[in-house]
Amino acid sequence: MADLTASLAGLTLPNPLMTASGCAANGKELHRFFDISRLGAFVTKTVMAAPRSGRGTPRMAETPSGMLNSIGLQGPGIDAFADEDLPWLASVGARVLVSIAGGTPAEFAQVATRLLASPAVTAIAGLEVNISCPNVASRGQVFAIDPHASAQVVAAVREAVPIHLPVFAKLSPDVTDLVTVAAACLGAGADGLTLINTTLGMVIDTDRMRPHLGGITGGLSGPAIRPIAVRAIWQVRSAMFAERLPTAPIIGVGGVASGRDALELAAAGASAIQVGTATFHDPQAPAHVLDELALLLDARGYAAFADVVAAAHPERKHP
Amino acid sequence: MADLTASLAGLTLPNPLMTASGCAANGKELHRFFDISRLGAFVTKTVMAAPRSGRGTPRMAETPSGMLNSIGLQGPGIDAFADEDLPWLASVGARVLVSIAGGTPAEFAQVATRLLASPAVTAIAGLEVNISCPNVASRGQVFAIDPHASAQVVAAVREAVPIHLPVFAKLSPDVTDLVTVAAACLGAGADGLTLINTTLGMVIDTDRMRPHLGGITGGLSGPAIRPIAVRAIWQVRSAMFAERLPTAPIIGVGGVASGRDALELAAAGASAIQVGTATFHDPQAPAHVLDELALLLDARGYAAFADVVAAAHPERKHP
Amino acid sequence: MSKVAHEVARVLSSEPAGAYRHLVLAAPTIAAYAAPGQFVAATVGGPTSGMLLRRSFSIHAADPAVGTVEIVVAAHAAGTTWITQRRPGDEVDLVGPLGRPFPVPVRPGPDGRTSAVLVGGGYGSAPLFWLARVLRAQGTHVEIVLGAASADRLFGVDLASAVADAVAVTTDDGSAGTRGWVSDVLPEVLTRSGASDVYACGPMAMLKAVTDAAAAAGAIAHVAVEEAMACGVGVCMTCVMPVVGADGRTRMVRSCLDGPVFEGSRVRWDAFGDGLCRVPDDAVGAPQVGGH
Amino acid sequence: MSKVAHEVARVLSSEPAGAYRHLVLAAPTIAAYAAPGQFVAATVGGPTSGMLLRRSFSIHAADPAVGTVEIVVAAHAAGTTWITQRRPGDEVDLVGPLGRPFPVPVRPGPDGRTSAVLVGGGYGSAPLFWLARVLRAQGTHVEIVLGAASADRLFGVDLASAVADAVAVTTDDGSAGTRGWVSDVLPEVLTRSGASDVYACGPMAMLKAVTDAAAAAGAIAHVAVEEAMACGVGVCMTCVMPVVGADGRTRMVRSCLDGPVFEGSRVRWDAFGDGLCRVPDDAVGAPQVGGH
Ligand SMILES: Cc1cc2nc3c(=O)[nH]c(=O)nc-3n(C[C@H](O)[C@H](O)[C@H](O)COP(=O)(O)OP(=O)(O)OC[C@H]3O[C@@H](n4cnc5c(N)ncnc54)[C@H](O)[C@@H]3O)c2cc1C
Ligand SMILES: Cc1cc2nc3c(=O)[nH]c(=O)nc-3n(C[C@H](O)[C@H](O)[C@H](O)COP(=O)(O)OP(=O)(O)OC[C@H]3O[C@@H](n4cnc5c(N)ncnc54)[C@H](O)[C@@H]3O)c2cc1C
Ligand SMILES: Cc1cc2nc3c(=O)[nH]c(=O)nc-3n(C[C@H](O)[C@H](O)[C@H](O)COP(=O)(O)O)c2cc1C
Ligand SMILES: Cc1cc2nc3c(=O)[nH]c(=O)nc-3n(C[C@H](O)[C@H](O)[C@H](O)COP(=O)(O)O)c2cc1C
Ligand code: FES
Ligand code: FES
Repeated sequence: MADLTASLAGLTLPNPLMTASGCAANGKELHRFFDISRLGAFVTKTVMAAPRSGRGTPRMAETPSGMLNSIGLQGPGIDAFADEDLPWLASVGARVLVSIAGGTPAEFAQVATRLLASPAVTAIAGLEVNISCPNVASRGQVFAIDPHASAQVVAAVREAVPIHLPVFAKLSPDVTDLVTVAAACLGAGADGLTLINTTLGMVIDTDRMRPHLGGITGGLSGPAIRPIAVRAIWQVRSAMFAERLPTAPIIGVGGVASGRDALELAAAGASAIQVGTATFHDPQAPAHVLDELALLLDARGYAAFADVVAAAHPERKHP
Repeated sequence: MADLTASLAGLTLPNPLMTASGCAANGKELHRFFDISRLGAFVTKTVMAAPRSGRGTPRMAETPSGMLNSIGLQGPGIDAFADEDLPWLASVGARVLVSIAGGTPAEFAQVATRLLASPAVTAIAGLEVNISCPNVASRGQVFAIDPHASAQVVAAVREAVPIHLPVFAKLSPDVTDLVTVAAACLGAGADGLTLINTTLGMVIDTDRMRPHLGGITGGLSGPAIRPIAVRAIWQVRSAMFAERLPTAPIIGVGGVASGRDALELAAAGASAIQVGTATFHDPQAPAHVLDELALLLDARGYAAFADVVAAAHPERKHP
Repeated sequence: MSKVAHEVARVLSSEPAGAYRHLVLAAPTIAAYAAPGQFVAATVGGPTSGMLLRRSFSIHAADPAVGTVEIVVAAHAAGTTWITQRRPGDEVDLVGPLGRPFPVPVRPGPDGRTSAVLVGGGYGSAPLFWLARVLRAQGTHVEIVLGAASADRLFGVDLASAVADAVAVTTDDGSAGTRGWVSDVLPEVLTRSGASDVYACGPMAMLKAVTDAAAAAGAIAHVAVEEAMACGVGVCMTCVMPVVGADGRTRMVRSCLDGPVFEGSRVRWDAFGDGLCRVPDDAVGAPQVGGH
Repeated sequence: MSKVAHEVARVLSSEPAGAYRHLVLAAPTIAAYAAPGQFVAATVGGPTSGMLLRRSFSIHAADPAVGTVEIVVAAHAAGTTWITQRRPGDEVDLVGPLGRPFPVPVRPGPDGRTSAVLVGGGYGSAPLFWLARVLRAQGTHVEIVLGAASADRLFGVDLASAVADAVAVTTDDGSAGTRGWVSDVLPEVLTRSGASDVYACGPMAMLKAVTDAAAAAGAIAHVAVEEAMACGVGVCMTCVMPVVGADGRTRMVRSCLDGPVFEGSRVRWDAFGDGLCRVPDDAVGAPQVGGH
């Protein structure tokens, strides 16, 4: 049985499998299907300072091997999250990667600070900073497309939380130069990166001849975008090998639905793997992917998950 | 029976359906399956100055509802194209949109100039400038990610060909700000835009633990990316309505496999529609999409294809 | 949250039923947990499918003794068409039972007996016959009103009389029963039966009309909605709709988890229109002007 | 380019054949046009499939009189597995016949008769029995050599003796015939039969070995390759391989259109290795150092 331990930025997890933010709510719902403490970590729905209703509906459209969503970051706000959701997650023994967002760097810091006051603060394994959310200062453009704005957010969060808590910046693939954004985030103190958030897409309702989603455009996710996720992870990892970026762990996410898919993202350079949209197809998907990955590693004779991380890079094979 | 005429940049085509560059070779092969002169236009495989072998293999991988390719612009070179392929296309009565590329703006112009010396020059309906090809001056980065480099290419081609031949710039979706690239191309004299080329992706061969493609990364295409194409067309068309861009025709391409899909791209703002990867699934796909689109327009009571172009934009509904 | 199972069900039978298809599935765990008003969510298209999301179907009947769950399916687009093409022996991956069941009536009438009217539009009637049996077994007087566009789009007219004390049928085109809508006959049925509770499942416009008719008659409407759902299990937040809570405040709640059955009077019908649902300005966390 | 059709074929039968599945399909137009060595390309996964690309299969037999085309399929991954699961009455969308057929031998031996050896590896033998019948019908002496990893991976041993003058069988594990590879027995067969032409279909390494053995024996090798194909009809340029043309120059040619049958001596075997195929430096339009 291969050693599944995942090490990322000082964090040691029993295995590399995680839920993806916004695809597993805050745990209770999936816990009916499998014990969520089995996962390396549980990633929560992005939380902001105040409660949010999210957008009107339709909020989703199915697309070929994927889906489009525009939820609009619906959530209970950080107070309810810190006082109710996080303690529940702690009660079942989950290691929690808390996803946070804000409309300004200060709101990000405020959310992070408030989180630390939760009675369940010890359940927090780290923070995932969702910079794919609208930046109030730039007429609603998301932070993630601007290296400078992204860095400001990361710096604000890094300052707000103790150094032992790793901070991961979650990047958008919708940029000309991903490595520059990654560099900005790592430079501002991010301990690692999560790649990728959804890519911007749109579906038109051809019966009504109007955008299908209430929010017009939405985020495309699912197996359809897996090649984009693999490419993004590969590019950033290659830049680390080439020393254009400091070496830091990458959490891979995008279209993973099987153990083979998880292995693919790991081989591209991911030290941990999140399962998002596949959970809508199979509520046990994160657990199933974990089991399949373990079997695959054994079948191929790997002693440890760590051995496959970035294994498809020639630099890793012939250092 | 709806009037299918497509008008773009002074060009009038009997219908809006086209092949997509690189997905239909140069006509002979598909002509075994349907009369290619039925299509509004036939778009040829991108041709460069010299013959090119393209890349080693594997050159493709199937992905969920899509595929990845890295052909490497294999082709016979402009001499053979102008003297053999174009005359054949002319002989069957095809209206030809010739896709051209080069490693420098000068090579683009050279290819365009040589084209004009073809005995079949009258079959040329227009030029499609494929700027998603490596720019020799910037260490192999493609022109399409840089507004300035893109504009240089377009200007060089525009200067090389007579004004009655429309020039379309084919853009890549892999940029932070598509509208800026579109603006640069239109500003440099492009008569219209083709949206979108493939998006950069990657597949890892998890048996061999290395990139699946000989070329490492490749272009993702097929229905998986249709929401990205629709979004790109919508964004650029919206910018035209908002007068952030001059109004110009858009040729839509990306994941079209049915009449409904064609209608979707048209409603987003496309004045003509190309069918690419779907042709690998069904060699008659461009003709089938045309027939389905015609039936759909009739079923919904549209008098003309022109009525559905950009019809999902509120500005079009309530001008 | 109630008990839920994930199991691969075998199709035992699939029979045409007017414009629909009636499937009996072997799904013993789901059958054991299910109550009327709950639904199941099925994957569609098989192992190489390009369709990722589950499709939801009301449970028409569940028999814990034999381990079967029944559904009635209208071929709407590709996913439901695939379901209607399953044949005995084929497998369907199911999650269920999902959502909250219909509550039972708790306000007996002057005769000491509870009384209910069940209203179904199209295949929306599917869950009502089982509900009728449960209600009658506990002594409730049950009347059923079925409506559809045309006779072939009615489901269960034959089943209704066996499980209800009275049955009324309407069709838009008059091809069966009274020509018109269920809302045309409902007020009279409510007055006559003196029902305290109305149960309805069908299109949104019908549910609103039923809610209005119930209010006019002093009855409580329990409506089972059908919002587009990506996951069915409460994790995606796509199926939300504005509902007034016990504290009087409107929230965008998940219809797969807090529904599909809601008290009609709590649904913010004013937010729905033209195939869209807006977030009411007074909803908790609603976007502020100039805000998100 | 020869005649080609696009038709929806009905499965007439599907029978196990060792590790493979043998399908008989009603495809009258394809059957009418086909010749040995050509192939068909099938869509996989049905109307809602997430797999877009066609899968290619050598034509095992085609009978224009009854309108059937036969294929032999190994379940490799999802697409081929789907094909092996088709049952009589199911439909398969086919394009074919594709590619160039095997050429006939043109150099008679001292006895005035042409002589050929047909070599099949695994399911690669599928197209050879039809070829054998055609060659024998025109007077060619035919011997067949079949090889595979193990007995269950041999195809057509029973068919071979009916259509060939002699048959040799090898398996890697010795579970049938001689233990070893076809290339171990081939030199002897070639010498004995004095064949002018060798026809081979199977894995790349085998095709190279056959080419070498043929050269050593002064025979011409005709090899049918299996490169990964996206379209099968010549429009995608994914199936290319380096082949030396009549002018002595190497080009990356489409194996779906110019192949799948090539003269073994023209294939640039040196470019293949480790699952990859490089572009030889001397190929027409090959990347220059510092160039593209
Ligand atoms: C609680 C509930 C109970 C239902 N009960 C039944 C029933 O008993 N019988 C029946 O025939 N149908 C029922 N439906 C509707 C059924 O789920 C949809 O018709 C079906 O999802 C459409 O799938 P499709 O592939 O045919 O359509 P598509 O339009 O291709 O579906 C695309 C996507 O939209 C979603 N979607 C589209 N329409 C609906 C809808 N009306 N409701 C939910 N999701 C939708 C699908 O789940 C899918 O993700 C029910 C829906 C819900 C929510
Ligand atoms: C000319 C020709 C004749 C063939 N004849 C037969 C035959 O008679 N019987 C048989 O069982 N198989 C045959 N094959 C191989 C068969 O086409 C592949 O096994 C099949 O395409 C794999 O599909 P999959 O979905 O199982 O695998 P996947 O690996 O999922 O396929 C993914 C993609 O790669 C392509 N691909 C993968 N392997 C191959 C391959 N070896 N050849 C071509 N494309 C491939 C597929 O077409 C598909 O696009 C032939 C291939 C060619 C080119
Ligand atoms: C319905 C839905 C809601 C999401 N919500 C969030 C979110 O709140 N925060 C976030 O960082 N990512 C969110 N995502 C993005 C996912 O976490 C993930 O990055 C993306 O979906 C790609 O992974 P997948 O293909 O496995 O789904 C959401 C995705 C979906 C489909
Ligand atoms: C195999 C293949 C080869 C291609 N070659 C070219 C090319 O030479 N020039 C070009 O502009 N686009 C090329 N494309 C991109 C297509 O023209 C099209 O823009 C893209 O595939 C999206 O459309 P689709 O989803 O309909 O295929 C190629 C695409 C594929 C799949
Ligand atoms: S359908 Fe996913 S939360 Fe309701
Ligand atoms: S498979 Fe497409 S060109 Fe050969």
